[in-house]
Amino acid sequence: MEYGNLLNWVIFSPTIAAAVCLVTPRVRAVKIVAVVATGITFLLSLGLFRHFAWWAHGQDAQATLNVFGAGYGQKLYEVTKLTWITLGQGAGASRIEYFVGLDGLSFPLVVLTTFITFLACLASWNIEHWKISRGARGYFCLFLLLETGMLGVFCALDFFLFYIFWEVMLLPMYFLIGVWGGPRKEYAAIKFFIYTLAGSVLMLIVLLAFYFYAPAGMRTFNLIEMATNAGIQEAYREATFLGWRFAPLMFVLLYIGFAIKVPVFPFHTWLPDAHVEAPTPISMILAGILLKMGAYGLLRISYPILPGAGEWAAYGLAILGLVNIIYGALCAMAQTDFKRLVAYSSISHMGFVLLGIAIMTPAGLQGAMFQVIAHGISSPMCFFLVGVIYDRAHHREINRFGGLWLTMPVYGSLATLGFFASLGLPGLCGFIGEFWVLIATFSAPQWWWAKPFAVIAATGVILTAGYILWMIQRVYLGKQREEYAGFPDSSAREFAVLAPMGVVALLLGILPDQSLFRFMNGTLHQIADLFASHG
Amino acid sequence: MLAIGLTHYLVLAAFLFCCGLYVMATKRNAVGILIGAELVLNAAGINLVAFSRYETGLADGQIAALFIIVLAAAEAAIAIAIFVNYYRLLGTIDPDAGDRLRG
Amino acid sequence: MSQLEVLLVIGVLIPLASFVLLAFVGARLGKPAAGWVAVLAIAASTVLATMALLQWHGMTPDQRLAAHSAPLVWAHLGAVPITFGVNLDSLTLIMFFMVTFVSTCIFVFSVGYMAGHSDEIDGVSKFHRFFAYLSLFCFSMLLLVIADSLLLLFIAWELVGLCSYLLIGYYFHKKSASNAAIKAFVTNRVGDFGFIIGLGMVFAYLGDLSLAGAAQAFRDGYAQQSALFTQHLLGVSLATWMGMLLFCGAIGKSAQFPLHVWLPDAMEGPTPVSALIHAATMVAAGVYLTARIFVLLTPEAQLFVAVIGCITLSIAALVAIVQTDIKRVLAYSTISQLGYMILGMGVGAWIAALFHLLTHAFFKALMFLGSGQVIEGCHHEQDMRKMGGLCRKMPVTCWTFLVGVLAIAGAGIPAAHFGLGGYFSKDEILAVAWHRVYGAAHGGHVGTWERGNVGTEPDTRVVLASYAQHDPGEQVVHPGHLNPEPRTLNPLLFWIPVLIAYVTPFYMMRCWWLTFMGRPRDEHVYAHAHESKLMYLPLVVLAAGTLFASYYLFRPMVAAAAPQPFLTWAYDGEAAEAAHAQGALIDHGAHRALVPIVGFAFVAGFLAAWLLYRRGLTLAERLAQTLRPLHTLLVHKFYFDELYGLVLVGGTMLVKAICYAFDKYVIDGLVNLSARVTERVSRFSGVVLDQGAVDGAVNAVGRGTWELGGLVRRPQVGRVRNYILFATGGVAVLVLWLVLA
Amino acid sequence: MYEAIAFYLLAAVVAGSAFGCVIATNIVRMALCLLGTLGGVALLYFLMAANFLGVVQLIVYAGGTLIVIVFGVMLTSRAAGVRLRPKRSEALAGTLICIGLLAGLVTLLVRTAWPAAQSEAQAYDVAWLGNELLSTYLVPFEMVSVLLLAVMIGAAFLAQPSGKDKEPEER
Repeated sequence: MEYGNLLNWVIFSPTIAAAVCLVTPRVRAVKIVAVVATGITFLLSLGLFRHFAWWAHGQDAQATLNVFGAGYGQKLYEVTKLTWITLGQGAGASRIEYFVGLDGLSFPLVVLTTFITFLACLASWNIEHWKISRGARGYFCLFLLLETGMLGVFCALDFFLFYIFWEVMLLPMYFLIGVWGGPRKEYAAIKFFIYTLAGSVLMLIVLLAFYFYAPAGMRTFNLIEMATNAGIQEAYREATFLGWRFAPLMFVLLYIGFAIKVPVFPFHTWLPDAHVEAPTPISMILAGILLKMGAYGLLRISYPILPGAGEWAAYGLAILGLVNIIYGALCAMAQTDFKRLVAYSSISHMGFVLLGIAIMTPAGLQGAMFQVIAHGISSPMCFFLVGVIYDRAHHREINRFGGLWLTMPVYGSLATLGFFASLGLPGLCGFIGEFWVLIATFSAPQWWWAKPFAVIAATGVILTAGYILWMIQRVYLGKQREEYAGFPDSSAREFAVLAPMGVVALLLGILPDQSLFRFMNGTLHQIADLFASHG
Repeated sequence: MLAIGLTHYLVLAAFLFCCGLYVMATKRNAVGILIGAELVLNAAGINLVAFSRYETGLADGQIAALFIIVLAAAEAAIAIAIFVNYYRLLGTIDPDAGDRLRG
Repeated sequence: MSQLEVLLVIGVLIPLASFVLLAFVGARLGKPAAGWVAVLAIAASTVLATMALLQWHGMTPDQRLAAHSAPLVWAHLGAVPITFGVNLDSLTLIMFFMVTFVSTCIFVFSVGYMAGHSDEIDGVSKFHRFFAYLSLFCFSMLLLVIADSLLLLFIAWELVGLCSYLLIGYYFHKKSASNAAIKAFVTNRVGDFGFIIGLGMVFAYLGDLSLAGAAQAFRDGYAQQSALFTQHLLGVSLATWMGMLLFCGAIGKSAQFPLHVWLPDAMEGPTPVSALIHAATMVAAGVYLTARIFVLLTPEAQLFVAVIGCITLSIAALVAIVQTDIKRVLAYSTISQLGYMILGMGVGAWIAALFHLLTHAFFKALMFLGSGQVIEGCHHEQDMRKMGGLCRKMPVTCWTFLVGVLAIAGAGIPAAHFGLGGYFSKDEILAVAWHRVYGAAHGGHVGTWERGNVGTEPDTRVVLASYAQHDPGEQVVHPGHLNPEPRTLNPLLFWIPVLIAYVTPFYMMRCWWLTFMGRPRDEHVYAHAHESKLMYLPLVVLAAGTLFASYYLFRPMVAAAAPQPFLTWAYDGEAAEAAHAQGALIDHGAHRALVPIVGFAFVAGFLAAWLLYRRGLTLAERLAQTLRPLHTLLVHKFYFDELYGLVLVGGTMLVKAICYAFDKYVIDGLVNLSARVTERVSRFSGVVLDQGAVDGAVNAVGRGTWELGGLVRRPQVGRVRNYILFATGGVAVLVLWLVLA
Repeated sequence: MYEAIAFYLLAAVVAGSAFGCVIATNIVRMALCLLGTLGGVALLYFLMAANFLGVVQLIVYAGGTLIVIVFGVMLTSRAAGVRLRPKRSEALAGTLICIGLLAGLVTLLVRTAWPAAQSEAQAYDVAWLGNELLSTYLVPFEMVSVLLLAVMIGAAFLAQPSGKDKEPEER
């Protein structure tokens, strides 16, 4: 473990900025503070790259070992570990800690979070022109708090702390949707809130169960400890809970908690509503980061701590992933609301993540994590693209658009880039994740069902092409319509938001290893080793 | 009777107290109520100093009295500010006029 | 990287640079300049390709082997490294040369064509975009050609698909164009679906996505009888499945049955695009893919390939007979010729199929450009029924087009060993098929040659042959497809292509005659017809290429790259000698047998077309009347579009509607229902329980309190003074109580 | 002896002016009577050897608080002249209650046997008081100063013109 303070700065500089925003007198100044703060946070998070110096490893096994350590959780960076609450007394005392740190799993997500939040903050710049533009100060304060919450979730290595950050992130989101949202914002916000809260209640149950089912003297909230301590693992494996086997039951509860966030098939209906009603930047964050927390939770908590249950549930989880892929794509095809379409496409894309995780092979984890990041880039881009025309047309009916590529050539080209990235065109980010997951699923040796599932998942490729191209045709191609003829092309600000995401999408697609894989493969292999070693 | 003791002071303070209460209860002028309150506070001050002088011999009574003086000053300042607003709002200084919250 | 590889890689990257340049500053460059930038870029690539070709030509086999360098690791899938490199062999080089050369011709043509064409849509100029897309296409296509890994090939594969999508939809203000673009992309994706699964199988069973590595693993797997060969699904071995699935990609891209429906619609794109992408290069990529994965195809998979090719070539040729749109005739003829190539692959005519690919690229590009010239000259009239007699107005176009028609018809003088490109290449395919059906069964298996001393190629992918690498006296392992036995093929796979070989000259001559000969049928069209100088230059170059380059340049290059076992099925001239030198099987009988069967097919076809159309359309219309049901069937293209529209598109639309309804009413309904129920329960507990029972009691207390409050309220007059008085009274009472106590 | 005389004199002044407050109907007169009471109480403090307290009583109370009250009277002066007599019933009830209370209190006081004084009267000097204030009673002292600050702000806030004339704080 390497101690350091940079991560704390990354997590809490948005909070400081939120406090500054509270006392900043004018709206314009508040906006500047928020943008500068998110920008600084992003730059700070770039400083984390030095630990994963990509030029030093990638090919060389020894270098990889140096960077990622010998086993799961043995090499963490920028760690802060402070006792927060002491439970019990004397030798048997266990502690709730403020324990944050970085490994290959959280690092890409932290950078993604700061990056997307920064761009979303830029995207909020025109808040004066929104229908609900009052209280810009409150908006930015909540926005910055939200960033702290999200970063905290990705960095926390103490389950309790994780839970706290999880809740911290929830409330600002509720208000951001509920106050600055569209016509049905209350419905959407409450739906989001209740769904997520239900999930976190389940997580709370598991949190307590994990604590109390550990053998006395070993009780801890430390996530790394829970995953690697043989005594705790043994106890979790053997325990029963009200006549049920402990591990599968906890796994299911935890899975539902995370599944709501991902979202997985029967728990997904909050997502289209929340997306449609949320303002554009919030949709970006929702799709780009919040959805990733579910996947992150699975990879950080469910699977390392309960690998046996993961195997037990693999079949069902893979089916859920498939349903997500196919069902999400079909639903997306049925949409006439532009934003709803993108929302359902998110469901479809996250299905690949679930499938990749469910098969529990290193390749599958790689694919899933790549898809997480790739979708974290492409879906905010798509949402912002929708937002750009919504700002101009004030509606989102796909069938009422047409010929926008002629009206707005630069925007049209960027839109094509973004949607093709989402479609999974090779050379752009969406392809790698989907391909890795498909190939990994197909070649997973331990599951009899893996091959047919890969075949079914591959049909999603066709459906995705179908609905995205159909949408592009209806919105961007065709004759120019008179009512939209006067639309200005994308402004400098809009370009500044879209172009970085486009560049990253290209970079991820062309150089997946240099831009992402080598920062996380080490940790992902360690997690896969945990699966193997549990026996 | 000639040896002045604690009781003398206390009786005087009691009288002062009762006068203050009466003033507060009957005067139909808000400032009058304030004056009554000052009387009550002075009674308390006398009591404290007397106890300090004749019983404990410590400084606590004097300190408390000192605080009472400070509080009285503060109270007066706030009260007058309130009354000025009250007057501005209702056009009168009669405390009976301010019964809007009456159930 | 070796010098050769560097040349090729730079050749690939130049068009990419041109794309980037045009994408960012193309609009500022303006109308002709943007086009010339693209031309310059592709011309530079052509020069590099020529240099590479010459260098390759002068190299010894050892030098060629040394020119290979280790591929670069791109990423890891699991723990397996995925490597990308340049697949350096003569097929790559000749394909590279063909693509750049044809592209250059077409780019030059496009500058003239697009300048004349209205490229402004609603006042927005898209001239530079056209050339940007074309450059991107060239980059992708060249990448596809040099790819040494199935994954890199797939990536380039998708990118050419993207360019095809963008260029078909170039006139996207037209609904039909954007529909065609989507159809092309989605249909290709259906093929890619199979391709991806095939890739999955390759990775799962062979553990390597590079062409050489996969082939090596395939051979090893066969030797050890791995799961790929022993496990069966639906009675077909997994190895066969793998081959068929990989071939699915080719079915999509090369517009083979049943995914051929997109190519005719793709003619919505500008004509140079049709020439470059949908005739010469991209659609041939499917054949190229099949050639590259050939070593992974089992005999059953080869049969599948052959059957698909056979069905395709016949369907397309028949439909081509009744088409009236000049570009659609060419499109169907393209599908048909692609069918020939695929058939060739299927029957083991590896060299012949690729040879046909190269010659076809030249003459089909030539004909498409000619049709573009015609369309441009006739002010966007594409209907041949309104043309006629254009020869006088555009002689160069007319005669160069005729060269193309002769080439595709396979015109040549059999005895003199002279002919145009199609004569050699198509006949060679048929000859191999003939051998597979009727050839003399003799021994002389390929099995006797040894690895390393065979051919001129470095032995990277030539691995299957070494099945037979054992001690001479041992029983030869016979996987079958290594040494395809004569008399093993169904005769239909020979006779149907032969029949279609008669149809091809007919519809091509019909097309040429209706357009250029006879009397002008539409005075208006005829009056305006004209020819553009800039645009006929490429026509002449391509016609020259068709006349001279094919046999002497393409054939040896392709032959040198052939995976060894299949040399046995190569015939004719030098290749035969080369094969002979390698101890391979030669059957001179096949070629001799073919002369009476198809040697004069082109004469018959031309004659029939001339007889039918020499007096215009009247005779043909009368014939159509007589054969009404057949004619209708052909005009509707065997109703494939209607069928797919109904079953696939309609089915998907239905399923999506059901899915969304399920989402909206069932799942969301359940969510809302649970919310409603919770609300109801709370209301029940609130209204009935709480207000009735609990609240009843509470209310009784409350009412009592209220009444009491009413009493107590009296003194509450809201006057401060009175409160003080009451408080004082209270205190007084307390004090008095103390006193009295 | 002198002490007794002084006490009775001062007690008369204090009680008399307090009673003056009770019977006065004019608010200005009440204020004047209050002055008498306050001054008397200050002198009583001197008598009880609480010199500092006496001075403070004079300065703060008689000098400060009373001025504030007089200002209040003047600011509400239009109503000041109006004689607002209490209702007879109230006056009667007040008188009865107060006399009852006074009687009760006096009885209790007199009846109680107060323990003897533990120490002789001594003149507490200011330095000693100051030390106590800033050591033992530091926290209350600080609290009081915060209170004063709050009062100052509060009074200023209350006294400012009402909301509708205010400048809008922010858009």
